[in-house]
Amino acid sequence: MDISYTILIPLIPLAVFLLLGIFNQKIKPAVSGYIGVAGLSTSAALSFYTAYQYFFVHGKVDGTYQAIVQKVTWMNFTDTLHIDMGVLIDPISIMMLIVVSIVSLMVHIYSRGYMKGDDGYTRFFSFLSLFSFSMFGLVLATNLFQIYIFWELVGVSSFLLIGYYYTKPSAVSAAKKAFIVTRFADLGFLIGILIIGYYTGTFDFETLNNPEGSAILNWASTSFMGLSVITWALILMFMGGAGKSAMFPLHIWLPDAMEGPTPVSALIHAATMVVAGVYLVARLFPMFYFVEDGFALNIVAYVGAFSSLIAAIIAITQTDIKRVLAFSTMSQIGYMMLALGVSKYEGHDGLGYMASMFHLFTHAMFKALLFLAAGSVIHAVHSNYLKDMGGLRKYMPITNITFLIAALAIAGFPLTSGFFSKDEILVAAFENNMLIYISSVLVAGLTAFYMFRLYFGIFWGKETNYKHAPHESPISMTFPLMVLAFISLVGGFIPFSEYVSADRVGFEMHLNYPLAAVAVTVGLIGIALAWVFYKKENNLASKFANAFGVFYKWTYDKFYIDEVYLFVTKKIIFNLIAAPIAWFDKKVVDGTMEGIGNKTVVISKKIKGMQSGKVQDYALSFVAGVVILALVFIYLWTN
Amino acid sequence: MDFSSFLLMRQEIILLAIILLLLIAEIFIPKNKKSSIVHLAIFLFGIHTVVGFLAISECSIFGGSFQTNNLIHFFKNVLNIGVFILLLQSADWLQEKIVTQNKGTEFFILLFSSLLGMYFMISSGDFLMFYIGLELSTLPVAALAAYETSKRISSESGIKLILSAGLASGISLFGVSLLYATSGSIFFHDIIGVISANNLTILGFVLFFAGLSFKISIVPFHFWTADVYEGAPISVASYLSVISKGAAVFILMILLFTIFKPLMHVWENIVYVVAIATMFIGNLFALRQENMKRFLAFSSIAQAGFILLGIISGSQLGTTTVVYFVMIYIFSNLAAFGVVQAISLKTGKENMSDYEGLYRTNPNLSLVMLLALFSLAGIPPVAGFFGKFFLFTAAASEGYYLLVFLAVVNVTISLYYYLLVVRAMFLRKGENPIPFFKNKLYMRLGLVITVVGILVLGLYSPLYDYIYELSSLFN
Amino acid sequence: MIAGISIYEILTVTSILFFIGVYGFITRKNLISILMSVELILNSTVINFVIINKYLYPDMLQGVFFSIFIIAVAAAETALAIAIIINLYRQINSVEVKDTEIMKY
Amino acid sequence: MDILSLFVVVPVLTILALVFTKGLKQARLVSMVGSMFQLGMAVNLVIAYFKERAINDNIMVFTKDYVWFEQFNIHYAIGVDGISVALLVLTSIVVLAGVFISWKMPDLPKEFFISLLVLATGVYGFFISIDLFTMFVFYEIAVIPMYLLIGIWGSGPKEYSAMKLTLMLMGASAVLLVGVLGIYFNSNADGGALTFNILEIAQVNIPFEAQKLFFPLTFIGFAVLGALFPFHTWSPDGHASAPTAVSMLHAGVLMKLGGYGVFRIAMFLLPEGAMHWDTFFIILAAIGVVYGAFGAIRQTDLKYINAYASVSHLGLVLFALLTLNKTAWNGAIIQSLSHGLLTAMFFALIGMIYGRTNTRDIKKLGGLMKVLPFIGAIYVITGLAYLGLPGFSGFVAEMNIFVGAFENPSMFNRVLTILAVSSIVVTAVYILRLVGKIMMGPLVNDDFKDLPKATWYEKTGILLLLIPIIAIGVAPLWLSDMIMASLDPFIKGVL
Repeated sequence: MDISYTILIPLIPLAVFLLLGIFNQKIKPAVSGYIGVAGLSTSAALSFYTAYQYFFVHGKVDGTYQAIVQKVTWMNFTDTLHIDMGVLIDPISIMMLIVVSIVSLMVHIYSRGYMKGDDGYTRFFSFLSLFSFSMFGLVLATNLFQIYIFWELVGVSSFLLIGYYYTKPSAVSAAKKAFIVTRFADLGFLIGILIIGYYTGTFDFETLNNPEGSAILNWASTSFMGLSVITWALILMFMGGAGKSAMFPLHIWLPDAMEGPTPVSALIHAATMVVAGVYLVARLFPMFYFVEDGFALNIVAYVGAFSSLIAAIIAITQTDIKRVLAFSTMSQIGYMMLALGVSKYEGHDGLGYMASMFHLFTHAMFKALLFLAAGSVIHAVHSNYLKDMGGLRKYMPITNITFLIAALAIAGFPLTSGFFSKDEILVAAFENNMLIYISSVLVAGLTAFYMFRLYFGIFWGKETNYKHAPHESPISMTFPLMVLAFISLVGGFIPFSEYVSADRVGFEMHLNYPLAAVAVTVGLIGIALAWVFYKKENNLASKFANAFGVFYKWTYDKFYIDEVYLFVTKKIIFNLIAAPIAWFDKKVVDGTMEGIGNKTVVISKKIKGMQSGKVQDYALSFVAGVVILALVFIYLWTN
Repeated sequence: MDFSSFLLMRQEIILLAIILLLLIAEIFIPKNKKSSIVHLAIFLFGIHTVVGFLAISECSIFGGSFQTNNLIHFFKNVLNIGVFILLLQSADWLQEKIVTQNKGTEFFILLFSSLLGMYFMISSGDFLMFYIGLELSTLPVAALAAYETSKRISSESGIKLILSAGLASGISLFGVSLLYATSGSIFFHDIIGVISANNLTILGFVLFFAGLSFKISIVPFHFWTADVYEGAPISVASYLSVISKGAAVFILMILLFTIFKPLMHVWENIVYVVAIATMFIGNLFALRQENMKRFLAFSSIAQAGFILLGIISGSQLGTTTVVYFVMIYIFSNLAAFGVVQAISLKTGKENMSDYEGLYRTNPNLSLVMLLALFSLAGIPPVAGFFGKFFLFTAAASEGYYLLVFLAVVNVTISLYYYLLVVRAMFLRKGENPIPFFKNKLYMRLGLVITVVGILVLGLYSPLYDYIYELSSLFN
Repeated sequence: MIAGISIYEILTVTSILFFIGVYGFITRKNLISILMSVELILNSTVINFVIINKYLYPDMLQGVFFSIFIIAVAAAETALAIAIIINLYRQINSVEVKDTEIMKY
Repeated sequence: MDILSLFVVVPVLTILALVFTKGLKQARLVSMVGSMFQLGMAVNLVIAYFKERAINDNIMVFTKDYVWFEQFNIHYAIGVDGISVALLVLTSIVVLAGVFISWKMPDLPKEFFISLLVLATGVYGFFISIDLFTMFVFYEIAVIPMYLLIGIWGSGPKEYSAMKLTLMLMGASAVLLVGVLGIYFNSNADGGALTFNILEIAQVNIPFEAQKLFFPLTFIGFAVLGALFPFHTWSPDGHASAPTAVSMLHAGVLMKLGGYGVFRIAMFLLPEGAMHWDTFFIILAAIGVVYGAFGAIRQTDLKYINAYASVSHLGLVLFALLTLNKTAWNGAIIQSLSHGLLTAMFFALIGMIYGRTNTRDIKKLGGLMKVLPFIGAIYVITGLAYLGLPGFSGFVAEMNIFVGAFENPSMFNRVLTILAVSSIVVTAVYILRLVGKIMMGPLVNDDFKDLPKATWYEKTGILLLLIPIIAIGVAPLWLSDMIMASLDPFIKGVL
């Protein structure tokens, strides 16, 4: 099938970005909004068309979905190693295309309302387009280097968007933090790529992932510190993924990233960019699975599980609603990671893989929805903090309903999309790793609890006295909410496993009722608790908080991980490395150079006495010179 | 021998004639017309310079006491050009300061006699002729150094020069006597055959070498240089620094390459040592000089050190590079001295600090100075660079890499103090800079010639090739 | 050729003379006496030439001629030096060498 | 007049024309025309080069050879390969940009432009000559004007910096001279005549002892100009004191002579010496990379930050050269180009900011983005390009270097490579600190409220530099192929 047109999917946003970026000053805000939406909807349309073509027309050849690749050489390293630019069409890339285009489109539409009247409106849309371009490129990447290139680009667009309110110091520092932390993670990614490139001689996904390919078969041929070098490479690359996907301990940038405008949080830090890590692991899943019997994959699983747990715990205590959502995102991504981690390859054993992708899809929808709804709330009350909210349900009905739907979905309420995806994950975990299963069930409960704490806190509870009564947001903002709400409701009924699976063959998926029951009950318990605590205004919550005492404090301060980083960077890097180097440079290195010069001058001052002005001294040295020369050369150089 | 062989001494005879002519003119020109002496002298010497370029046949007359060949002849011409430029540059000074005291003619006579001495020195065929030439070239300069009889430092420099010179010539003569004792002859061509490296010969050689090094101001025989330069009139200082030094270098080289060739394994080590000492001492002293004349004095000592790098190679390459460098050095140093002279004549200022902001008032003078300094420092594309580079090449060709390394270290040091002058002229504004003034024709002509020389000599390679052919005589 | 005196004695004498001259040059306070020291050096050289000529190479008179020239030149040199010293004396009323040290370093 | 000698002749003619100009207006006009002509020639040269290369596979093309000093067998010999062509283009671009940036030169404009063009002449000559002597001559011609340029038109402790820079660089070139002579006198090892011609010497097997002795001299002689640790200290002071255009030319072009010389002379002519000293110097280079980056973190003067950044980035060039790997070499050359453009850009921007705010202290700056949107935006872009963002030249260069360096099988080099790679994080740290501090955040000083916007000539200068940066970053293939093709003879020499 000819897929050359898919190249337009990223290129259109790029064009929009250049247009808006270069003529930033010239274009009127309203116009630029429309341009952005128009561009993105074209891309979206193309994505859907591609999806249709792929899944229903051409994609499946004798039972398996083929990967369709078109690429051109971009740069040559050596005869074998080169960077290609191109598009790779296969189930997960299409799935990501759909996700990105839907959410991005929704966010574009939403932003036209949300950002109205903001100076730099045009700039905002140009950045959004830049991000969309990079994200599409990342999704369609055909090889490691291409994905790395766009990986960096999404990073920088996230930097620009977080720092969108660049006059706010907090925003600036948040942007810097996000970029530097992810950059640090990408260091691992890059080194991983270098290793892979050297040992396998290719960056190409298809070649690398081929289970019969040399890359996978020869993993044992090399070893470094007890592990295959390839495994090290995979671990390093996962480090990159963990950085982007805010896995513990590289998650610290995500909460701060909420400094960006809410639509940005919805698009980048909930739905698309943060799942790039998951996508990367999924992309290289065969390698992760086959090399060294999935050693690296286990690491993925445990990191994912731990992150999801710790994030869920922290989320309970946060009071900034966006931060709660941020931690919930982190925890959900942990879910996806662990699902990948516990997955196997063939057929139904690849359940985890499928579930992870499925959850990625549904989560993108309802988490984006949550953020956008939160945004509409913040828009109304001009505050991020729970204490400034309450009883909003009568003021903003649509937001209320949609938020509820999303909350139910994420809590895994039966028949919502979240229910299905999460159920699959739990099944996969149950079948492969008990420990992880238990923690994930626990997380499910916590999720339900903090999510409904949020819901009740915002829309029920005692209403604070608002300066000017909050009102429902304009249609441009509520429309995306409704669309996403709809998907969050029904998305679960997509026969996902037909399309997406580790070995690309597809299989029949069916609910595992006992496990589902467990999950649901836990979820309901969580919701019930939240109801008890936060439905009506009461001091149970604070009582409990005090009961937990120091542990609560820790949780509230996110276990001081930020402080640790701060210590390392400020104290260690700055004061113990950079400062000494600066000193060393000034005093020692430069000092030596100076010293040579100064010494010369000093010497010349010292010896000036030789030129005493006494003609007789001159004569003396004259004679002395003669005598010395004579003696030396008579006794040294003759016989 | 027939008297036609006297014609082979054409240059000497013409110069002598000029001297006599000036004497006569001195008698006949009335007091109020004395200034015309200057024009006359410059004119005559100009002619002499031009005539000097007429070809001359190789010869050795008076039983070999006097010999000449194309290289020597060429070098005499180089000296002529140098002296001519010198005259041009000092013309104004003579007009204003000297002629008014009615001492103009003597100046020329002394100067030319000294030049005559150098002619004889460089084309001498035996030690006697050499000695006479040496003294003839030294004594008048001592008189010239003390020429500004009203200035105390002038007399002081005169006495320092004459005493040191006396000592030096005495010592070198003692050396010559020893050489005579060992070889049984004062004729070079006799000595070449019999000389060998025994102790007495080496002693004699060292004493002789010291005497000649004194004129080139090689460490440790250099101390008179700075004081004499400072005290003497500028034209005399520049004469000492370029002409007499150049001549001495030339004859030293010839003697080393011809009669002392058998002692090469001795003198190359001597030269090695004194070269290093000379470069370092010269540079280190030049670092902190304030007075431009003293400054140039020490810089010229350092330059002598570099010249020794060419001599040490002891090959045709060495000869060529040395002659080539001396020629370039004459032009560069004369340019520098010319600027100093012009300024001190107009303002009486001779200190580096007085030069601050010179570029903004007198751009042309500063540019000449800049070129001269760059040429002395050896910065391309001006001639000095090529001169130095080839000297180093000569030394390296015999494998003296360490020596070359020390030399380039010294080049860097010297660059520092040359840049100090540049800094004063270009970088600094200066609270009371030297006001703008216009030079008279002679001075301008003198400076222009030097500038042309600095710019052309390096880039124009055939000249080098020409010298190379000439110097084949000594190998 | 002096009977009973070999060249070595005479050369010793000249050498001593030479070094006396050098020593005098370095130590005397008075410019004139310094000048005399120079003369000593030259004279030692003159004797050298004559002796060497006479004892070693009597067939040619190079040494003798040389010595004559040296004497002549020395005279000229002395005259010049004296002239300069006198001129100096006019200015500073002194012929002490210590008064000729204003230019240094 | 052949296509290459024009590169020397045209600047010289421009200088001569400048001598007769009066005042700023004429001077800048003449020099602008002159440098535009040079840029035209450079572009023309690229086209001609591709044409020529298609039919001519010598190491050097457009070679011309005129005897100069025949006794020494010194020739005025010129010729180019892909590398020198690329660097010539870079030079012409930066020079023109520099002329635009110094459009308003208040003091002694004529002299300024003359010195600038003298410098340019030296650089052009250096890149086209294939004769050691000629090369050396041009090298010094390029260095010496820095003294006047910094000393007269500089700022801060200019006399000190100028003297320091000149002495260190000329000292280095003095050391280099010994190396050159050493090479020259060993160029007859195979019984041929002594020669300065690089291509001929490359054919000679210089005895190992000589290589061992003269490689360090030659290498250091050039590498000091390439800011090799620990000989880099002239660069921060020099850059800080230099006027904008001079910093641009110096960091952008002159420092490239170092890397180029190391490559063309030291490693090409003394390969065994290179092998022998490789480990020692590669450690220095790697230290320089990290050290420069960390050094930049603590600085507060914009120009100092850039100077140290240059130490780091050019350290990467030397590092890549010393890895003795084709890909890395390719990266090194591209890095030279990219760094040249980027630093020139940075210094231009710093100059504009300084010209408006009269401070380079980042503590005193902040929130300029609001008042200077164009400069701010460009500054951010440059910063991102500098830290190796894909789509800009820096990324291409660094990736080539890293991939190439990693090809080297020795574990030791791998570790060094990873060390060098880690510098990209540190780079990100100081660049973002810079951008965050001076561009973003609230406006710290109310005097900055109405700073003049960027003028047309400033914008022109900026775009001149920005376009190639993006061009290389987006479509590197043509460039890297051009360079790759020229690398083969060197590979044969070393590996």
